[in-house]
Amino acid sequence: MSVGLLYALAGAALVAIGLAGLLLLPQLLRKILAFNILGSGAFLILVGLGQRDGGIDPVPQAMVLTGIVVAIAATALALALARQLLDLSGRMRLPEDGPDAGAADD
Amino acid sequence: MTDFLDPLPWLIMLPLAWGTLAFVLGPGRGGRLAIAAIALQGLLVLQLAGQLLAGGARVHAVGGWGAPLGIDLLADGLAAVMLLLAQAVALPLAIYARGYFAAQPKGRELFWPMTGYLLAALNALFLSADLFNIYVTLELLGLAAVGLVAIAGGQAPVTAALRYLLATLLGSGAWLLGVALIYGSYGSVSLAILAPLVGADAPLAATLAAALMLAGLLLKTALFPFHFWLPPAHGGAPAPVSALLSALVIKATFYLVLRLWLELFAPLTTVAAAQLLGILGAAAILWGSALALAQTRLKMLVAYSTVAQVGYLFLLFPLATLVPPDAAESAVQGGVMQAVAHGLAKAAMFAAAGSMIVATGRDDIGRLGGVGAHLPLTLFSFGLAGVTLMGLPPSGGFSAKWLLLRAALETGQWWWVAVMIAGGLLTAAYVFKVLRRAFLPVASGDRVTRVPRTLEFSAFALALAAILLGLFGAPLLALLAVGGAA
Amino acid sequence: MIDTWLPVGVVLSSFLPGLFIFFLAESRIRLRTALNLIGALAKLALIGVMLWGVLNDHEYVFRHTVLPGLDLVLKADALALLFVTLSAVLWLFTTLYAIGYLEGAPHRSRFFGFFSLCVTATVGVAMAGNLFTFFVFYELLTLATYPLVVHRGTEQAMRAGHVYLGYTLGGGALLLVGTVWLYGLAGQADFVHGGSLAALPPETAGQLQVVFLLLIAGVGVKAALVPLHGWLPLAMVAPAPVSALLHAVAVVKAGAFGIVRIVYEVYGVEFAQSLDLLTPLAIAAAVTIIWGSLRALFQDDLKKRLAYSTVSQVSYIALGVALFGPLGTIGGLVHLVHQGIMKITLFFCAGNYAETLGIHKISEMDGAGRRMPWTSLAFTLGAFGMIGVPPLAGFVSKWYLGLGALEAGMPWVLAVLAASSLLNAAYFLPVLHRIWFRPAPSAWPAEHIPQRGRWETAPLLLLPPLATAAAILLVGLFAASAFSPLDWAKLIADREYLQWTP
Amino acid sequence: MDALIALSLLAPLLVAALLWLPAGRAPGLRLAPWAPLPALVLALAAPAPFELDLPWLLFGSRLGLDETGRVFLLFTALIWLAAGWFARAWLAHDARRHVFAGFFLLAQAGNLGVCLALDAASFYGFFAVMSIAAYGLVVHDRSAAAWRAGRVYLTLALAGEVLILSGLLLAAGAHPLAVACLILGFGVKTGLPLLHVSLPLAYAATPIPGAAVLAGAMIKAGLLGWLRFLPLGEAALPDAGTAMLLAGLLAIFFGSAVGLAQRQPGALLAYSSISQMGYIAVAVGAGLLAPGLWPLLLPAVVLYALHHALAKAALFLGLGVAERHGATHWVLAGLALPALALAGAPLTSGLLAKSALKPALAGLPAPWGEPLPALLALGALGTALLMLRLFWLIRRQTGQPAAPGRGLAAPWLLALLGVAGLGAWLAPTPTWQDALEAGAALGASWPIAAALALAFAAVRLRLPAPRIPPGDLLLPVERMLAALLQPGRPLPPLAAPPSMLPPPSAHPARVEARLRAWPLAGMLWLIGVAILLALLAR
Amino acid sequence: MSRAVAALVVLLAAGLAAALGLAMLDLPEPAVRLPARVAAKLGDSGVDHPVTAVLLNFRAYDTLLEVAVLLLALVGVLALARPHAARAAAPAHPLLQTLARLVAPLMVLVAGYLLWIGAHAPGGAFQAGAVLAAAGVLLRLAGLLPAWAQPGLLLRGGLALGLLVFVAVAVAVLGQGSLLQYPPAAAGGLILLIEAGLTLSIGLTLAGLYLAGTEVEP
Repeated sequence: MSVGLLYALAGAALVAIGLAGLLLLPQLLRKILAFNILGSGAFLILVGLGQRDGGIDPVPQAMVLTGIVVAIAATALALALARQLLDLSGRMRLPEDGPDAGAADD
Repeated sequence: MTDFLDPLPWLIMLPLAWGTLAFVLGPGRGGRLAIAAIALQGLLVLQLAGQLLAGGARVHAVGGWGAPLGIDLLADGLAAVMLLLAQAVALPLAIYARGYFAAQPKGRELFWPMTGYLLAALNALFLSADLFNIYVTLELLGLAAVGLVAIAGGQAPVTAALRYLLATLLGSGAWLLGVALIYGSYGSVSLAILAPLVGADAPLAATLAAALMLAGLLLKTALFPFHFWLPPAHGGAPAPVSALLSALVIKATFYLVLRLWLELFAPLTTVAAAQLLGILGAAAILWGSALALAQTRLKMLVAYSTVAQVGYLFLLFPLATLVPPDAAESAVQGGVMQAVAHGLAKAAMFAAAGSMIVATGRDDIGRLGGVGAHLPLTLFSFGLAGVTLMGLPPSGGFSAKWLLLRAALETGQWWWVAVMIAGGLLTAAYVFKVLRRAFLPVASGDRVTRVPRTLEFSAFALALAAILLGLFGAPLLALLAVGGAA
Repeated sequence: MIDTWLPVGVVLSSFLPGLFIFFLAESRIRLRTALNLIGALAKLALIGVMLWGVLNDHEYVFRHTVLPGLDLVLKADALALLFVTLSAVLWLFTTLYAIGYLEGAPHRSRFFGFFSLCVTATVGVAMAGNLFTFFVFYELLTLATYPLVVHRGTEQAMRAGHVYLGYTLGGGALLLVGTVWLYGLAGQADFVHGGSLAALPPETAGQLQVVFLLLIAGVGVKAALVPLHGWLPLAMVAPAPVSALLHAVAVVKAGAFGIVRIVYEVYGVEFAQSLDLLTPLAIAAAVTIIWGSLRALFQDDLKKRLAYSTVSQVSYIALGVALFGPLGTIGGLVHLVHQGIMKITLFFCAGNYAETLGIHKISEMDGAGRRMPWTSLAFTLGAFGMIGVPPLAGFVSKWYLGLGALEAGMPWVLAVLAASSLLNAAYFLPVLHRIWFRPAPSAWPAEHIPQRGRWETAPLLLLPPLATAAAILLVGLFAASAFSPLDWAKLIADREYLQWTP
Repeated sequence: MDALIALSLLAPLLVAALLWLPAGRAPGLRLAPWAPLPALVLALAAPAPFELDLPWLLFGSRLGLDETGRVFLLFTALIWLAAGWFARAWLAHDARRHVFAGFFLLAQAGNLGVCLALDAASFYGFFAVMSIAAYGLVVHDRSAAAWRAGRVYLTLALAGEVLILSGLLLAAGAHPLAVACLILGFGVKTGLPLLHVSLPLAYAATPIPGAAVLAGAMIKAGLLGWLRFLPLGEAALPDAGTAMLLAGLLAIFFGSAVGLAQRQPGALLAYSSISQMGYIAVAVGAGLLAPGLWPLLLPAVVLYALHHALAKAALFLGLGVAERHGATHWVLAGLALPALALAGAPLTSGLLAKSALKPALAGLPAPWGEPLPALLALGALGTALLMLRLFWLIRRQTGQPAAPGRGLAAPWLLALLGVAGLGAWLAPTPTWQDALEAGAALGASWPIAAALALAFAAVRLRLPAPRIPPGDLLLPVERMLAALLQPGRPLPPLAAPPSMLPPPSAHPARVEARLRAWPLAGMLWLIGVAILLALLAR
Repeated sequence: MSRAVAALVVLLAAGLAAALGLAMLDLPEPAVRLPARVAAKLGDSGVDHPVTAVLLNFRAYDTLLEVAVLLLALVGVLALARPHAARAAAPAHPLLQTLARLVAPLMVLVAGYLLWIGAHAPGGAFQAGAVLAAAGVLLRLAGLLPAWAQPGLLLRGGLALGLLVFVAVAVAVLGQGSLLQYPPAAAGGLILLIEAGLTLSIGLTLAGLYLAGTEVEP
């Protein structure tokens, strides 16, 4: 088992963790973080599988760089929205994810 | 010089450029620029369509490298049809938006840049022949759409935008996972390179990639039961935004489903999977229509109508998968026709709904009295759009239904016939729910104000286009046939 | 070239004014009236040209491909012109009547806009050259008439509109399925004499029977075949000119006409007979005839009684179609025209009573003949025509239907005709009795229009029914003359049966 | 001659149209009585068989006169003329006289047209116009009795129309049921048993001139229908013939018997008509039974029709005169002439008609040839009794003149002249000779004598006259119908109109809200991925 | 419901991970070998570093769109930032202010270096832009930069510069045959031009995401 594949397997685990977090955590900041974990897992898989035979593959690396920037952009927007929601509703969660109010549950 | 005028790159660069310029120009500026540019894009698409009809599908190797090293743009019939739809919807909506935001300034500051990026993303997506590039376009599209939903501010839109963002990110995440698996399996992300490599003996990774990518797209396309994010997002945004989103954005992801299903993953498809998509589509039709009928807010009704109409799109899969080529062709034609018709009609419907809301000052179906008297053209547009959605002739929606019905009857899958018929009747029920209210006189205490002419006429243009599509659908199908996607 | 565009011109001559009228301000009465009348007269002129051509064995065909294998065809043949002419002429009268009827009412632009669209759809139905085109205009008709049905905007009207839509759209859906199925089985085929399906392999017979059922059920909704008739009596809440048009020309007739086309020019009457389809159709029509009459008997609301009468009368057309042989054909076709003239007269008159005196119920009609003799005269002619009293229009229809029944070897149909005539008499004569023989009450329910000199009501309300009433008499009395509806029906039957008579 | 035909038919119609216009009322009323004059001229002057083809009319019509038609037209026009003339005086003070005149003229046009029509469609057309217009005459008084009479009359008339139409159509298709339909359809008008119930009511309720044309002229239109459309002399139809013969016989006796039990002269005369038409039905039935006899029967039937039409019209008019002038001797003397004629007294048209009938009937095969003449003679006794009863009623009821009655005498006289002369003029010579035979006179006299004796006895013994309401069998039927159908009660709806909107329920919305929750939505999505994976992997 | 659902979600997520793992362990040999192709064409790319070559030449189109995504995100964030009265910068600790004043120019220098080195070694516009943005954030935290909920024309121009230059270059070379097809000779220079523009814009954008995002009245 090459290092690349190991990275990829770790990525799979991160995907699962991120996924569960994204779906189950009601608090928005955590949700957004979970999404980042999910994304990171995907990036790891992309790079790891590309290099599973040991050689360096610049193509997935470049893709991942692109992907990271995209993820940053998305995260920024998500955070801005969450912040806005907090300001407007005083809550850091989506209404369908539980009724308990209060900004305190961070 | 001919290279210079190649429509393919310009279709992507032009909206990027005018979107950025609109941002530089400052808040609320750039509307006129946008309209001019979209008109130019429209001409480019027409030129492209001409080229395709004359010379077949076209590939544009960005950077001159060619796949698999570089990224290819592919313009075949299917892509051209979608491009045509995008510009055809965008132009009237741009004109509409200028008038709308003049009357309803909330959210106008950054509408134009975002719309520019949205259109760039759409055009890029339709033309892309590279899985990873598609991922980038998906993200561009998703963020633009989310930004537009939130544009007017307020708790409900922001909530909806956030939900939409998370959903769309999950969808793109799944896509990216799929891309990673595909790259790992085959070493390329170019559709042209991959197509011959993926076979019925594909490894688990490819199948898993197919499942993830399709599921991600279904989520982004808001197919029942993954539609939860759509109604609040589409129903809460300003009218021009709702129109763009319902008409185009979900069509983009549907387009990808179609491409994957018919081309890349065609060897993996099974009748059972196709039936599953069909069942979800049928459920969407019934569920969306039922909820549309239960709405009291006009835009929510229209949004749920989108949920229902998306269902029709997915009926094409059981009708086109592993059936005789005649029926399959008919089904694909029907599905694409439905996408185009729904795009035009739903844009018209949201635009008309927006005008009604501006005129009555509230988003309430029960208080639409007087609209028929004061905004006849708008109501007429709403009605025409409704005709298309109901699938009544002559309209694009009817042509679509016709083709789908034909495929269903030819393949003996009569249960889809029943679904389509029931869906049409349910559609009629909720469309007329609006119409009949609008025919009533103004309720005492309410007043209906005039809206700018541009609002009325742009909505009408869209609705009319949806109708004319029914009368002149043959050229569109001829275009669709280019490149053999269908 | 001009031959291609004449049918289109006929369609557009009401479509374009209709569109234009939508966007006229309420106050532009003169312009609106002018548009309406110019459209109606232009249509008549175009039809006149085509009538002459068709008489000389000319056909006018317009063809446009919508999708590959799906053509929109407008064809002016003898059968189409029968219906087109009826629609155009009655449209003119109804427009005049409606101008008088709606004087001062709100939303007139909308009303006349949809009114024109409604006629557009009707002539489209008439000139449809294939099943798809027929379906297109059939659905357009549904949409154009709905706003007219709910025009008053009352709760009752809304409910009626609801039911109307439910029925008609449902029917349209059945028609659509049938059409698609048929196209799948046999490909695209224009309406031709003798039909186009006889050449299909025999194993498709079962499917063809199912398709026939679907198609007939589809058009049967508009033709108000029992049990698909539920919408019609409710739809009478519409303003009188609408009811008049709905019952006489547009909706129910479109359905009936559809039956004609399907039996004669899709299946072919001989082939339909060989598939055993005609007798069930005849039975359905017979049941409808009797049931409609029975229900009419128990209505006190005048328009409702007329509506049930329509249910009954329109099925005469279906009955004629189902009678295998030229005489039945003639009877059915001529009734298409005659029922239109008669029923429009009756509804005009019902509208006059309501508008002038506020009379809506039969129990309020005592002595109305004294106050409104001309209207009542027209009503009387219409009613007698319906009963089939010679020499009025209805008699001609019944005569040929009876002959056709014998020719087709279905003498039981005569019993149906007889029973129906008696029932017609049973529900019309009491009305006439009240009008003419009962003393007038001291005050009318709500006298809106006072007697002005010789005019018992507004001139525009009075002249159209008188004209159509005169037509009832004339088409019956001069049935054998050239250019009478009967003459034209014979021409059609000649052409229809020439194809297959050995 | 063509113009005269047109004028005969159009004259009543034009005058009726004139009456419709308020301005034309006065001149119309003045012209109304003379409307049948062109027809009368036509009947007298036209060459016997002549035809006029009108291919543009209805289904291509043929109007004209043959011998039968000419006789019918003659007496029809004469009766209408007399009645119209009579009506002008009779209704001089009636506010609605123009209405009466209008219906009168319409019915007249129909009746004249019936005589002139030579094709089925136009015959049927005129017949229908006549029948329906006559409703206006029946209900003219607007009394309860008139309404009832009108309702019954119209119901039966329409049933008759429908039967006739069916019969005509069936005949065109040579269907066996055609004859039955035609017999019954026209039988409504001629008062065949069971179909007769409207006659007594109608005759009693209609104003005198109306009753005169109903009983005199219009009833004969039904007969003409038989003559025109039954295959008389062409084919033997034993079943139909026998049935009709029996029905005729029944009518003869039943009519007389029930007529005797009447209190109103009008009703009595109606039953007399039923009875008299029975003779004709017997003759027509005989014609169906034995086609060979028809050449002999036809003139007799026509003569009988003429005789009965004129006599009955004269009786009715006389009834009117008696009512207005009181039953003076002169009036009674005038009434005696048609009454005797009906009873078949010597030297009357009645005897002529019966003499013409007898030899023809005697030629019938067994079992009819023998008993029939005797039965007919017995019938004459009934008729004579009826006439006596009529005189009795007139004397009892018209004690005081009800209203001034100037101008009634002249038209009555015209009718009486017709009774006296027309039959004699038109009867073929052999009939004359038969009638003048002493035996015939004697045979004709004994029923009258016997009747007188019976009547005398009855009066002496103060036998209570039985009482049967006019319309006899109608009453139980009416009661039954009234119980069955209560007009105005709506039938239950066939099915409730389907409601398109599901009841507003929060349920879908609740489900929708749950679907929005991330764990559930995400779970569904993951399941979706799993299912897709499972389905895609083959 | 929620517990069961949560359990099921966890289970399914784990299942997905397992499926991913299984799939990865059973991969075929890739049919296409891109690294070799990259190496083969590296000489024509105008840069020496393979990742930069892919980023800015072979798949420069991805990068172009990605820049648009970034700018779009800022547009989105700006759209959310309601025009509140700009809060006066909170007074920061003098030490922080001094430090920021010292470090900021240094960071600009680092950014310039990263940009330049990107052609040969790990580095490039994004890294450089990120450092620039960090400088901006630092200055903002030290209270030395004003808030910019409503960026002025100049600032907007700066934000858009990178993308506009990129697009301009992309279409300017259309004459070569296709989008972003640099003339081989000018490739290096054009890439540097693009990267320079991008560095500035990315720096501003990333800083803006922070600066605009903080400007909301609680």
